[in-house]
Amino acid sequence: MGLMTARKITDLTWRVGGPQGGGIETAATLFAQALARGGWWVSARREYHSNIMGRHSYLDVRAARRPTKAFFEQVDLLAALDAETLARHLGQIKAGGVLVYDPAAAKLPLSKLAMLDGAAYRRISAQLGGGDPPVERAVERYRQDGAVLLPLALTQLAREVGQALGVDAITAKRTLNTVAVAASLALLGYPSQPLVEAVGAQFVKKPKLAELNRKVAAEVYRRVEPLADRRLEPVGDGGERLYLNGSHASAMGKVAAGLGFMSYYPITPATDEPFYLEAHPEAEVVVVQVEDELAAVNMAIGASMAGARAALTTSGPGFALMTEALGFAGITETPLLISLYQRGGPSTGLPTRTEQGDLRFALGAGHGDYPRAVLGSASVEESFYDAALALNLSQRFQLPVVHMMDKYLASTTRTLEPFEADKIKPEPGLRAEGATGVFPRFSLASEGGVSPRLPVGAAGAGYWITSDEHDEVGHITEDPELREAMMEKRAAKIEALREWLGPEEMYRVYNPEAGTLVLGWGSSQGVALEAMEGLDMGYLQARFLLPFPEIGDLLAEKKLVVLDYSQSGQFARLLTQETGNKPDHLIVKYNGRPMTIEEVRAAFEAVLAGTAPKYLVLRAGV
Amino acid sequence: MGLMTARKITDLTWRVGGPQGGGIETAATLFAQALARGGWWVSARREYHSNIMGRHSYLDVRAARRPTKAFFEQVDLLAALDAETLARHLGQIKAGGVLVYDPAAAKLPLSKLAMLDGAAYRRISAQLGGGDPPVERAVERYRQDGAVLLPLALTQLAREVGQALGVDAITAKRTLNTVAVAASLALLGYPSQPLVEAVGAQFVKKPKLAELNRKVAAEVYRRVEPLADRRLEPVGDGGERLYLNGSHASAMGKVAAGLGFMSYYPITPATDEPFYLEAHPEAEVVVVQVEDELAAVNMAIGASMAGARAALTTSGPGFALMTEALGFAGITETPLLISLYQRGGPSTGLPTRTEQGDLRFALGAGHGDYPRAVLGSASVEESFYDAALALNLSQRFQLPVVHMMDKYLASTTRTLEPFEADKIKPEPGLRAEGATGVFPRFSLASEGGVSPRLPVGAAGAGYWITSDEHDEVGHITEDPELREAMMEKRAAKIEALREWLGPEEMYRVYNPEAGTLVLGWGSSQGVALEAMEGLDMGYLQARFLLPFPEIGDLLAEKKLVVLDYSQSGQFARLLTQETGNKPDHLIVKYNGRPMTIEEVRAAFEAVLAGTAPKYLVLRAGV
Amino acid sequence: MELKLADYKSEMAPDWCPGCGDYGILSALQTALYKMKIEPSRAVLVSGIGCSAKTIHYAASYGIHTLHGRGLPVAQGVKLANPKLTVVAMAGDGDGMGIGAGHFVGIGRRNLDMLYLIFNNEVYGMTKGQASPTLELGAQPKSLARPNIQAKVNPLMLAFAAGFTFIARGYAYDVKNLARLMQTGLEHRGLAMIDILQPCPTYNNLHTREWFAPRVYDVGAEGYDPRAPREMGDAERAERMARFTQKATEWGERIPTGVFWQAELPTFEERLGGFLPRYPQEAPATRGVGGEAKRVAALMKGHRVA
Amino acid sequence: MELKLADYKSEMAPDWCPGCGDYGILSALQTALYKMKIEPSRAVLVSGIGCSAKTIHYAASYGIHTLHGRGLPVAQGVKLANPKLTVVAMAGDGDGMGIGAGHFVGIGRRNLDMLYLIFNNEVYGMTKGQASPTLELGAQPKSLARPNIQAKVNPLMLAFAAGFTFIARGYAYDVKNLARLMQTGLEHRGLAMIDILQPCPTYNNLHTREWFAPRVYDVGAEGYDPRAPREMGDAERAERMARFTQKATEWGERIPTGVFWQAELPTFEERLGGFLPRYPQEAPATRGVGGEAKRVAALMKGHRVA
Ligand SMILES: Cc1ncc(C[n+]2csc(CCOP(=O)(O)OP(=O)(O)O)c2C)c(N)n1
Ligand SMILES: Cc1ncc(C[n+]2csc(CCOP(=O)(O)OP(=O)(O)O)c2C)c(N)n1
Ligand code: SF4
Ligand code: SF4
Ligand SMILES: [Mg+2]
Ligand SMILES: [Mg+2]
Repeated sequence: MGLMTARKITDLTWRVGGPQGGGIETAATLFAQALARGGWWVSARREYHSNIMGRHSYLDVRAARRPTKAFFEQVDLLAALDAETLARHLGQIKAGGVLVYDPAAAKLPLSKLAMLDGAAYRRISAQLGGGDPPVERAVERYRQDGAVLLPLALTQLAREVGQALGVDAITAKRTLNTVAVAASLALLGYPSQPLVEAVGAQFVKKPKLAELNRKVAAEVYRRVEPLADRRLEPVGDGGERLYLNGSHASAMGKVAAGLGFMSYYPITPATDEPFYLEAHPEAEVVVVQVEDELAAVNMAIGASMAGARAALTTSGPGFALMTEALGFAGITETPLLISLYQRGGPSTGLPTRTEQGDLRFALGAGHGDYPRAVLGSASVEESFYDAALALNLSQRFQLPVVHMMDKYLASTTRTLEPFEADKIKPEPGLRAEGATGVFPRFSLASEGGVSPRLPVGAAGAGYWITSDEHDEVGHITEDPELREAMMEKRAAKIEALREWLGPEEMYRVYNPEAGTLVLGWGSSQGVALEAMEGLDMGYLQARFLLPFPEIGDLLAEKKLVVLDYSQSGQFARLLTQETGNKPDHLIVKYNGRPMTIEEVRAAFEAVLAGTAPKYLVLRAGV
Repeated sequence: MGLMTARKITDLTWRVGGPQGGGIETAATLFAQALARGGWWVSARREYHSNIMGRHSYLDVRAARRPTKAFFEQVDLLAALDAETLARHLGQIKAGGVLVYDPAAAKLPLSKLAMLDGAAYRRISAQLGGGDPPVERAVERYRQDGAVLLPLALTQLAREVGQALGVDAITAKRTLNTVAVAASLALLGYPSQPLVEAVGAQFVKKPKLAELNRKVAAEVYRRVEPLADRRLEPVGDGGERLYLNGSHASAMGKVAAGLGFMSYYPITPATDEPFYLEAHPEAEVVVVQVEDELAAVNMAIGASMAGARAALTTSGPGFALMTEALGFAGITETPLLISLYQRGGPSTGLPTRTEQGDLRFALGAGHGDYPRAVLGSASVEESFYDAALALNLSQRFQLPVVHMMDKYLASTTRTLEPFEADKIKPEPGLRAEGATGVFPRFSLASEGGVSPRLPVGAAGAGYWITSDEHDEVGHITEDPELREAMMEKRAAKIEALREWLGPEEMYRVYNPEAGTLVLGWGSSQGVALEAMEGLDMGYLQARFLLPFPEIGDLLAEKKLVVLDYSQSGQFARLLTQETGNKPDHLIVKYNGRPMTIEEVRAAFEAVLAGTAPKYLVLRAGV
Repeated sequence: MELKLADYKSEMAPDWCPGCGDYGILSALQTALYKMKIEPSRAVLVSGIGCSAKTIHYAASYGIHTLHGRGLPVAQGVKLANPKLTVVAMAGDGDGMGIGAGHFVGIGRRNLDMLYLIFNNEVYGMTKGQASPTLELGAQPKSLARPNIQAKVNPLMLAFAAGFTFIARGYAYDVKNLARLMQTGLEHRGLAMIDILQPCPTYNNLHTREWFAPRVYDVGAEGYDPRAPREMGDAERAERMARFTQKATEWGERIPTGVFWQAELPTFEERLGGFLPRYPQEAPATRGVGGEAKRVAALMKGHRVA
Repeated sequence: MELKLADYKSEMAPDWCPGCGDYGILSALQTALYKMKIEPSRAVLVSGIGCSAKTIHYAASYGIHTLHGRGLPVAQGVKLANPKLTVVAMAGDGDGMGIGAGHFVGIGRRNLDMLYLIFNNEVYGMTKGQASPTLELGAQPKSLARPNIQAKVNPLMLAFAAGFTFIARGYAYDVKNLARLMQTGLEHRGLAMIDILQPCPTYNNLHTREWFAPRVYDVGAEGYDPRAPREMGDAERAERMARFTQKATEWGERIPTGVFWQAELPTFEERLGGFLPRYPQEAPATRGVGGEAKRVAALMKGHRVA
């Protein structure tokens, strides 16, 4: 078989698809860990429906000899664990790539796929010539498109191996994932040892399962290895590297900056962070699940007023319930960090898909004018350092900070060098020591709008805090002059913060000499950088959205392109608002799927060729 | 006495100040109504603390021979019902104006004014030479500043008259307001008959009180009339004119457009509207007070889904709790009207003071992209027509509409010609008739993003509504293509709406030929227009903020000035975002008090003279 | 045309986990509506967000799948705008007793003529099995990293405190009795709530079919009378409430189901009719266009200067 | 230095209406803290928004005047961050039973060691006298355009359903007993709530001093015992609850005050300590900086590829 023989493998994408709840995440972890242990830089992204069991889900694992930043649309190897995967991923295998599937699943007619929704059914049926085609016709189409077919009776294989090992049918079926991974790795000629180790790590708390899966893997290797015609080699060892996702990184970043308190209300994809901290008492964070997001945010504010470093995570719907409290933190100058994990909006929208559509909301959230900072992370690694920075900022400037994350970051897992946690110091903030009596918590004699803090409950002193406009000790005032002074004091934080950060923290620019500059923020960075390799293009990543970096000079006389995960191009509007510049091209995506390197590359080439429209929608994605 | 003898009275401002809850609103109503009945165009604005009883409050009544749009800082006559009023309004009487006060009140030292907050105390004490000056020193200062002093033992007068009429002391004290009004009008030489009528109207349901107050008025006239040295003449009669405020106008506008349902949670200054409708069953509106704003907005959405024309009112804190539902209305294409009565923010802020600081929030409220419209009214009259338009827009385009109002509009009462309610037709919207079976409520075969509607519960049919992304009948979908189509469908409403409105509805421009153009929206319009009379300046009122009017061409080669009630100049940022233009001057106010004609005039003159800074803060106000 | 049970089913296939209690609830609801011959198009089903909330998609009616915790306000809006409709609101225990608890208390004060179903699986199913407000203190179903640190709230007691006039409990796997209970709730003139014990085989490995089966019993079968007449002496009232409280808090070896409380009180719609005589004949959703200018004229009259 | 009652008073003069019940509540609270010798600076008073919410400005302590309905979550955050503080949350009836009702239910499940005061004046004072959730159905105090269309909710019953372990009622004009009640509530280990009958002479012309005076009485004086021991048989539990329910719902000619319910349950802080052994000695607000890199290293360990 001609599996990728022509070129040395430097970059490989493996996809596994199957029903939600069927364990394909485990499959992806095993595959990724096996390669990571062999020194490959791996990353895995996950697509799934808002459903607990049964609907279609898939993961892509990319392995490369160098760290990567994004994913391709087309895969080298697709392991289809069910018929629906076969139907849905038409056109997704590279020419010369491999389709591993179970021929038994391919017998079904399309209409028998219970979880295939109407729109997908109609589209696939049309692609396959109409009517109610059997899924086999899809397999045939993959073949026509240049994929190598590798029919393997996966389910039967799992059963047989299970039987051989003396386990019952249900348990045996649970090893299907290991079967798929082992078959794929064996096909690629990758040694089995790293997989065996990965299995051990995966089932470390369930030795029996570990044993079973190891044996399954060995047996599959025995059967499939002969089919491999090339060797995917380990390129080293995993070394000290970590394998984690944006949620983990963000949680760790906060811990590094001294996080003490986190209240939460469950919501996808934001609560992986508190769950993670809750499950790890070694983080020493008081984590409290509460009755709703109103409670979550106000409880964190209370904890912060008492002197704890407090943060919380949420996504759009929950953030919507927090906007009143955001202004409360603003007027009371209370440090508060909210990580906003964006997902497909509006409203409940696409709860498990990615988007950057909450930017405008975050920037304007809360009535009236008050200082806040908004920053966005572009990668798992940045998530760590930014979370720490964000928490520190909130402490130093005594204001609410919104740290923009998204579903893509939350559910993208990658290998990384360990974080340099010891380089991060919890920002002490300006504290008043030994104050007694009535304390001017909101003193106007402040620099950069920051008055010394004393937590509530500090012995011997006292003051008030109110959501109303107030005087220096925190009593309500409606005096026009005092009001003006307080507004001006609070507003001063923004420029002080800008100065403290410096331009390096506020934005990053790549290849600034190029005549065409792509601008964006957050998750669109990685794919832009990979897509523009070798092109005469630069990229500017706005790390801070508020305050907005002073980038006007960099834009002069360039062709400007904005790349954004939102239909209206929210970042483009912000750019115009802040600099007066309107982009020449706005490239957006809003179908909830991550941008692929191929489609972004094509769009960039069209821009350079002068054939791109002003508004261009990226539509790739399964 | 030299009271305003030099010029014919064409424009008069009367101010009455006293403790909250002491009835000064009644005083202002009587004064205003007495003049309105004499054919004067009157308007009254109200300043008060967030307090039920005791804190300082005052009202200005302006009467003119033509309709007016704003208020002056300096008054012709100040009727001070207590010592605190004397202390607070230093410098507020025009040279030659009159101070009516009770010399008994002036005996107190400043420190004895229990409700004078620290900031005001310190400022006034300093103005009066420091220490703890008696209020008499303030009176003396008024005199030095050119005011005519008219000491009247007001309280004693009320008591004496009461005694003469045989009523008890407490009841007599309640007539203090009538005493002050009658004394002022008598001083001005205005005939007593209109006041007698106004008293009758005011106490129409309490004939005994009416009788008492009429007698009080007559007695005061008898005593004070001899002091008058000129006649303020009636200039006609009130005719058909109405006397009402922005809340009333807005409520009526909605009724004109067919309002059927309003849910509310009390909040200042937004709930005067539902209270008014609740108290007037002839409006035929189902008004329901609910447990919070989350309930209010979602209940209105439910009513709208069932086919009722539904609206609600709130102010910043309540609006913050409604943003999640706003996106819900957006994705479900449910007509919904929210009137957002802005007040001083952020957070609880200055609950009874005015501001335009919620614009940015309204524009960005809700995560994700969805269509909505935002418009702002500039006057009591516009409030009526805009409320009707806004409700109709929500019906026609099946989307949420935010109608921006503010505290100033809500509590400014003026005489107006009756509304032409019969010119307003409730917009029927696109309705499906006689549908049966499963109904494609979200049909993609739509024009301008508007699919025919069928309310839930329509006999014989059925469909679903979900806050998730959905297909044409309302079932959840995560299909990327269907998602894109639905996003595009909804987004199409915005341009359709823009076209339907036409530029005339979207903005108004006054004196566009001038070389300097002031831009603003909402309540800053009236004061801008009065302040620029006779200057080479134009004014552009953005009536719609979203979609934003296409005004780029009007801005070319002009000096641009933005006038805005927000510290950050939220409208200026919007202007740049939408047009790329940055204003040359940003004139803002954020102390919670309305802009005065004098200060805006001075700012405009400075702009024309080239002496104005880029950022100019207006600071007038008591 | 004779209505068939099938007419209450939509084309949509449920995507709940195999064995989920939600199947039984859906089926009971369809049966109850069918038995009562309520035209599918005259019923509006309203849910929040969660596994439970998907129910509305699987029934042929008007279905509104709202926001997390906001089903009740939306349902009330529908009912008040068009009081002739049959409105059934439903919520998961997280949706209804957690984020939606404020609305639960709020509606209790109103006694709208509506049915409210709580899908009580003791977990947040949709977000992967965290503790819901009805999970016992110290319990640790498989998704929890540590035993539940919060005590549970009892929907029956809360409904009582809030003022619901019909309070019941059903069991999702006992479809027949559950359907009957729903029918009684729908027939009740006023606000009816049914707390439905709903096994979640995926995340709640503590309270499973096997756990429930020997425990649930019918209070009615044991002679319990839920009725609380409009007029009661102090002693009688105290006795009724005590009886209710005893049953409502019984949990463990025996778990009562059935109707626990049924009281008479004018509905909110009736009260509203007292202020607006043309309601509900001319309810806001059905009255059509016309008469607006007259209404405005009536309002303006009160503002005439003279 | 000996603390004096005056040390609990701030410089700020109240701006409540003359005769407002809030004066009595403020004074009782100051007395209770004084009697217990709680240093003003070790007490944090937390309120929502409303006339009642202004209370915190008039006491010398740390006072947090939060958002409407959000006092409880903020108070819990303070307490959890620094469990050694004395935390008193307070709310108007609208604030606490209306917009804040969800948090009321939520905190009931937690049994934090806190005191919660409800200022029950049956109206929304601050927004000019609309009906609050505790106003009776059909009542029409002077600011209402029409009789109240919603039934009232009973804070005592709701607290019971939510799980509060100390439930009491006081009367604002009876400062002495109210102070004593607050002291008992503060001494209670767990979540204590006092529903305080608070006349609002400005807007509530129905339930005035004259109306209350002949009606209020002390349940304790009549031998009522609120204690519910940790271990109870079913019959005993039923009897205790019945007794509670009877007293809690008594209203009209006689209005009981005093402690209605007092139960024992581990506090939330104690439960938390079970997961985090260094809490509360090293509570988040007081533990200071240090050890962060070690914590991160411990977390990273779980993610090492090999
Ligand atoms: C405002 C908001 N917060 C959180 C969520 C996330 N969320 C979706 S479903 C759910 C909980 C569902 O639990 P429950 O109500 O018990 O229903 P079940 O899934 O168990 O049927 C949550 C927290 C959301 N959609 N919206
Ligand atoms: C989110 C929000 N909604 C509404 C308000 C307006 N508001 C201020 S105080 C208040 C009610 C106060 O009533 P209550 O809680 O009973 O306190 P009281 O004034 O009677 O002491 C309301 C509705 C607000 N500040 N914030
Ligand atoms: S997670 Fe539980 S509640 Fe949700 S569908 Fe699965 S079994 Fe049902
Ligand atoms: S309105 Fe009522 S509650 Fe508010 S201060 Fe006045 S008397 Fe007290
Ligand atoms: Mg649940
Ligand atoms: Mg109240």
